[in-house]
Amino acid sequence: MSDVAISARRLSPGTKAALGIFARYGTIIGLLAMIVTFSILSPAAFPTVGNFTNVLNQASLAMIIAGGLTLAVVVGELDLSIGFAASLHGILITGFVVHDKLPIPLGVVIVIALGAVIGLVNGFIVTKIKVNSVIATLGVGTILTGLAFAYSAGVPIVAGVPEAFLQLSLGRWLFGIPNNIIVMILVLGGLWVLVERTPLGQEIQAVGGNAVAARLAGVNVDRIKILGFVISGMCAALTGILLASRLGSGTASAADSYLLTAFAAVFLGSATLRDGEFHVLGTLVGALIIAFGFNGLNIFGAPTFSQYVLQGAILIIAVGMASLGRSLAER
Amino acid sequence: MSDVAISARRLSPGTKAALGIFARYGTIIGLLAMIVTFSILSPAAFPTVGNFTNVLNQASLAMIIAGGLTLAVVVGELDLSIGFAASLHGILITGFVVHDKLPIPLGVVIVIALGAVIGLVNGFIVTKIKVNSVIATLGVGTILTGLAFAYSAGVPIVAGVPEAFLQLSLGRWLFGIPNNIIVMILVLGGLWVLVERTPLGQEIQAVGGNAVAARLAGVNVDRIKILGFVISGMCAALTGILLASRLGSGTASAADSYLLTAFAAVFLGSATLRDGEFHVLGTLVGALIIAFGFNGLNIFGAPTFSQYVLQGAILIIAVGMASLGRSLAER
Amino acid sequence: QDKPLLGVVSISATEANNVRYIQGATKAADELGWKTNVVDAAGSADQANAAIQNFAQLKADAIIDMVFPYSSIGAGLAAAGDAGIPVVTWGGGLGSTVAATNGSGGPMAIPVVDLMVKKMDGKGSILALTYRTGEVCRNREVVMDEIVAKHPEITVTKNEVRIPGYFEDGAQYANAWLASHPAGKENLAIWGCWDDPAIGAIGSLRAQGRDDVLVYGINGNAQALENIKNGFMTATAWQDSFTEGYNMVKMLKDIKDAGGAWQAKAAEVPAVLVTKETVDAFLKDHPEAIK
Amino acid sequence: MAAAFTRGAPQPGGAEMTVPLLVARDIAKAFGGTQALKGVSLDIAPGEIHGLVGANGAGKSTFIRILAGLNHPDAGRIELDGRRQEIGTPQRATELGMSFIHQELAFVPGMTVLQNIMLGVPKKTRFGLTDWRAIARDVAPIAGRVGISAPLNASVKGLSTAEIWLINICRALVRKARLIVMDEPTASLAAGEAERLFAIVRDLSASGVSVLYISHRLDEILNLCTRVSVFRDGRSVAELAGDALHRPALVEAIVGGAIRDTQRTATARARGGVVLEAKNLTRVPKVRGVSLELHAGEVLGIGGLVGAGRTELARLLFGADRPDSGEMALMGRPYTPSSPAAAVQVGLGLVPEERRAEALFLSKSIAFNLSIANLDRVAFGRYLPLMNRRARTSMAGEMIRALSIKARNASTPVGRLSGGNQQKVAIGRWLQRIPKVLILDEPTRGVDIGARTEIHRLIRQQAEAGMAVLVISSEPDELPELCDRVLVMAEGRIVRELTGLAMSRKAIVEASYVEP
Ligand SMILES: Nc1ncnc2c1ncn2[C@@H]1O[C@H](COP(=O)(O)OP(=O)(O)OP(=O)(O)O)[C@@H](O)[C@H]1O
Ligand SMILES: Nc1ncnc2c1ncn2[C@@H]1O[C@H](COP(=O)(O)OP(=O)(O)OP(=O)(O)O)[C@@H](O)[C@H]1O
Ligand SMILES: [Mg+2]
Ligand SMILES: [Mg+2]
Repeated sequence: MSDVAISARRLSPGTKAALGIFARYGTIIGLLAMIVTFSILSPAAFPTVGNFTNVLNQASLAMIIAGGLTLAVVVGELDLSIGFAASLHGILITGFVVHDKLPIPLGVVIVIALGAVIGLVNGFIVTKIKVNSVIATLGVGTILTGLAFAYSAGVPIVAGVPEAFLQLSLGRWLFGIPNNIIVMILVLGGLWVLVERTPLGQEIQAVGGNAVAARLAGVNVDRIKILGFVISGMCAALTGILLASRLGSGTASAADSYLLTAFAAVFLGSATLRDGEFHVLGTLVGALIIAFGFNGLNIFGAPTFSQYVLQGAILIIAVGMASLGRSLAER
Repeated sequence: MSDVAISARRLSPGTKAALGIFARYGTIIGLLAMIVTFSILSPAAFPTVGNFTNVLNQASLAMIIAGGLTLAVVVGELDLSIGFAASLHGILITGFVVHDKLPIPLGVVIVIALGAVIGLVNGFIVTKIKVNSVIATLGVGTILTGLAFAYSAGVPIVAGVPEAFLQLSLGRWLFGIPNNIIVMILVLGGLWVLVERTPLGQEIQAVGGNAVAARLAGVNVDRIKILGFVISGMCAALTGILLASRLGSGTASAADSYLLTAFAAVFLGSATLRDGEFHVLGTLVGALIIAFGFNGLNIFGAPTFSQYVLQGAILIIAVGMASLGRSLAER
Repeated sequence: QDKPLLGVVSISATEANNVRYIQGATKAADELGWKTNVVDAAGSADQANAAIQNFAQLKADAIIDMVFPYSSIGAGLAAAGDAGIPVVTWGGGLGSTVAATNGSGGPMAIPVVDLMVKKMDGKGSILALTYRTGEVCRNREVVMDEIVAKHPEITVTKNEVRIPGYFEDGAQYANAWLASHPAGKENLAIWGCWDDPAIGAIGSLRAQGRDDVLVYGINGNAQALENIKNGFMTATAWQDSFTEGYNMVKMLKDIKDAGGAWQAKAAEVPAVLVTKETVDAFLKDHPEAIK
Repeated sequence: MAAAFTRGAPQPGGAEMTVPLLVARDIAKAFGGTQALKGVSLDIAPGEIHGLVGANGAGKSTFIRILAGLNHPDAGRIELDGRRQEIGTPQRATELGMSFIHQELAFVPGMTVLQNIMLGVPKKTRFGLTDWRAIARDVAPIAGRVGISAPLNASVKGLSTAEIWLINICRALVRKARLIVMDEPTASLAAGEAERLFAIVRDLSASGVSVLYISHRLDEILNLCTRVSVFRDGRSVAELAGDALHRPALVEAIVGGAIRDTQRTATARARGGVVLEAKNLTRVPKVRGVSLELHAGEVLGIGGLVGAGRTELARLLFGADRPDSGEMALMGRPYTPSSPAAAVQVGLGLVPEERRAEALFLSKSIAFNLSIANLDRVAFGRYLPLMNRRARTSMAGEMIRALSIKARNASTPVGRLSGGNQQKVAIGRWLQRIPKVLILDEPTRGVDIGARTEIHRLIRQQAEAGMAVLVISSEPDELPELCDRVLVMAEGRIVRELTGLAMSRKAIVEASYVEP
């Protein structure tokens, strides 16, 4: 037997501990490193309170919809309807406020309730008819696009949008913090408490972690999955409302592109803290990486093509650091 | 104590057998039912050899890219880079043929090889750096978009596309069957044989079925996953080439929308024959449902909004029939 | 099917300008006693080709391709050609077997860019929101480049928006650009190659309370006109898409009647520059523009 | 044989003659074409420990799943406290006061021990938030009693299968249930844990809680139960109690005839040269300096307590994990497997401990599962890389016969087999390949007595043909029965080597508690 120790390739405990930190906080370290880098590259424009507020304000809508999506993926399903749903909700709220002259709070409540209903439909199709969630939510999303068309005939609703409606998202509140940011913090905070700190949240996590085990242990898996879709649907509705307010119009397909952004945020986030699990805090970090990445590259003035390349690289590197740290630490 | 038999809600064995057939062939029955319906609605234009050839011809590209994606999902990963990759490949092949005056076959070979390289990169990031495949392929896809921009400055390559290049996809071959259809049959047939009828295919299925068990059974899981990405990448390249030939130009983002179509086809197909498993034949059926749905609704002339609604409904119903049949039969 | 069939393939049947063109075309078709089928290709040239092929299968009497350049619908044109069906484009240019075109949006940019440069006194910074994949947008970008090139003291930052996602992109690019272009230092302007990205940018300006930046769009969709009325947008060029659609369908009848004798041609409808000063008068003339 | 067929009349086995807690009558259930239950009946008195036995695939778990509301019966009725109930959902089963330890391990990998214990159990809250501190206070004594040694807030990742089993048991106890159903609770436990469980079961019974206890270990059944129901081929064929309850009667009722005894055929066989050798193999914290030699033609057993590091050792030998230090040699040459694939290449095989997670492709056919490690044998040839499906089917058929796997045919998905039959498939895969070294981690877990004899026979047959076999087992009787030599591990070290007559159940258990 050869005497060359196999241990030549072993890592010291210290190295392993350091790698473990990377595994847990890799994405957060990535986010901070990125912010520092951009601050050095564009010292005048990037690291200002104004710019950070703007980035957060801008990202709030994506964060809310991604927060909702997180609940759907935590229970182990995908929700591809959120972008289309948010577009429809934007049209509906504008229509309610402009055409039907509903009071804004009532309109908001109705639209969010509709969002819950869409979630219910998604959840029902997935759990009761047992259609794979990709197909179910893609199908529902396509139907919603059709409904958005039917409602608006494809023409954006613009005229007569009351200023009060615009102020929903343009307004600022305490200490001049934009409403969007406040709403986002409330929504994500609420979701975090729900998932991490309540008994219901335990069931939500259990269903996502191992649905079979959860069922054997007596968790009502279907009900929890439906709940995940309902929350996802409600967050999509809220995002649709805020987007309509921000744009001052209800436009079919205005929010469609949130789908990919939300997915990127959620999956980026899954590399944060816990290995490959979805959670609200991770989604927040993921959304921040995407938002600050976009903003920083822009301010630095990278040409369009390199912006794409760098954005892609940021995604991979942020997760890669965490994943590599983890797999080395666990070797 | 009531003596009403519990079996009041029970299904007879005959019903169960019938439901079992639905479970296996639900999507295929759905496809046929749809074809019959459209034939009744548009008897003159829909059920003609010409139209069916036309539908198949149109769907061929989506089928090829979806066939490749099937391999990625069979090994248990998602490949979100395919649409962006196909767009890049379309630009590259046009650039090679128009600007660099490469012979077409050489250009095709180079581009397909590049597709394999992209798959290799995806596979490497996923298996070695252990980045979640959603983030890895989204990141790579974003980078590819950047490269497409860099190569073409975002401007489509149009002028000087040789007729021979257009004939790649416009041409017809044996019995006047369009080339696209022939290529599609060869690719999907080859993939089917690979997955279903070779020992390597067994390993591919094993990795997707249970990666831990596959590893302990002595399968080189990483190698198989990389192979899945490589095949996915090569099929994306082929689709990009045929699309460029069909459009007569290389355009950034021309093929981006294949991503959703391919996913819909693959997931639709997973409800065919086997429960919730991905396979090449299922993807074929899924792609046919989407293509005939689009064509039939077009030809029938349904209003735009109802086209969306019906397309969404077709997705859900096709899978729903199979899934419901299965879950009832197995109660 | 006795009524002649008009097939319309739109790049995005949810986009305001496309919708108005479709409305004009449908009105003319109704007057002619034709039936109209609209297919939304959702931005995909491949879908557009498929839709044109489907119309060829259906033996439609004429096909309108909206916005996809003639160079990207090769397979569709081939199928329509084989079936002897005339294809016209809106914003897709004239070439190959295309029988007629209008809505070639490039020249529409001239009055808007001229105004922008004038208001900037020939110096300052511009954020240009571009979309090169689209033929029309690309042409407009070329127009802007040519005009701005005459003013070396103007610097242009270009950013590509995506479809879908143009609102969000417009807003985010504006955010970043504004961060490095603080108020009061120089003349600032944001230019969208069509209205929607510029409208996204307006959202960002309003969120930040910046009113020192002038915003320009093109197409004159209802939301842009609304923004001009409210003082958030400086100018847009109103494209009379409705009339373009209407005229084009009327011309389709001539094309069919002429048969082989038809000479391909462009039949443009001039655009109207709309600014804060002219918007009220304009809306009086064209109330339909904002309905 | 006087197998007392006393179905229907509740026996006074310690419990009073009251209304039975649970009555099940003529329950039938078919899955697709498989008639899993053809009509079984059973009743359980309050406070009774009722045994349920039967061969693999007899329908025991299906019956339990019906009680648990996981499957719906096609016919029959279930009464609780004399009232007829449609159970329908697991939630309803819980409401009715039943709690279950299912045959399949149920846990959520990302969660802590405490979270897993509380899975599906109503939790205390403060201001609507989970009050983990109060919950931990309540759970800690129960966890201690069951024998969970890991801290409650530790992640379950890295716990051994046995420890996770204890979590499942603890979960069933945390709910205040009137009937606790245990489907092979000791299959993954070693002697110590099992003893603890028996004590708990007796306490439960004394406090009026009924237990339905399923096991293939007849000694346990005889020790614990006052009454035992026997299922065979989906029917209840016997209910034994009192004097009629003894081992031969049970065996006969289970298999419906006599059975070849588990006698060793050859005791002292000539063993060949060293095939696999390990020196100072270490991977902290589970394996610390293990050295061993495995000879051709011998069956080497590894005994020890839960968490002793045996599974980890097997994984190191098989290349599934890498050692921190130490060396290995195979046939005298240095052996540093970089992956299981490399190990398989040079002639190793492993039957892992946790069949569903680590060994099987549940949605794939039996033929697929059997052939996956034998692909070279189902290929048409080197230059025609197509699969010979006929060869595959006939190979699978052989194995199905050899191990008497109860299935319709070779294309039945493995997920539809009963637990024991799944285990046979996991083993069969390697028996087909004939590796130089075969490592079996708990090979007969959940396997009925008939099949267990058969598996032992096959293992010994392979050894006689020259294979080197390493068997890890927590079942105290198995190692002396099967092995030529036994090593006992404790806390990651080998503490004792036993051979010949020294290899007794008692010696193994004693050595397990040795302080290394
Ligand atoms: N979901 C299912 N689909 C099809 N057949 C099934 C399913 N579940 C169980 N069966 C079949 O029902 C029969 C009884 O299985 P069950 O699991 O109840 O046996 P068991 O007595 O628990 O066996 P073991 O001792 O091996 O655990 C077996 O033949 C099995 O193949
Ligand atoms: N790298 C790994 N990946 C997955 N599972 C692992 C890994 N390492 C160890 N395990 C699991 O952790 C557990 C550790 O088992 P260990 O060797 O400590 O105990 P053991 O002596 O096998 O005890 P038991 O009596 O439960 O078999 C095993 O169940 C094994 O499956
Ligand atoms: Mg069982
Ligand atoms: Mg073990």
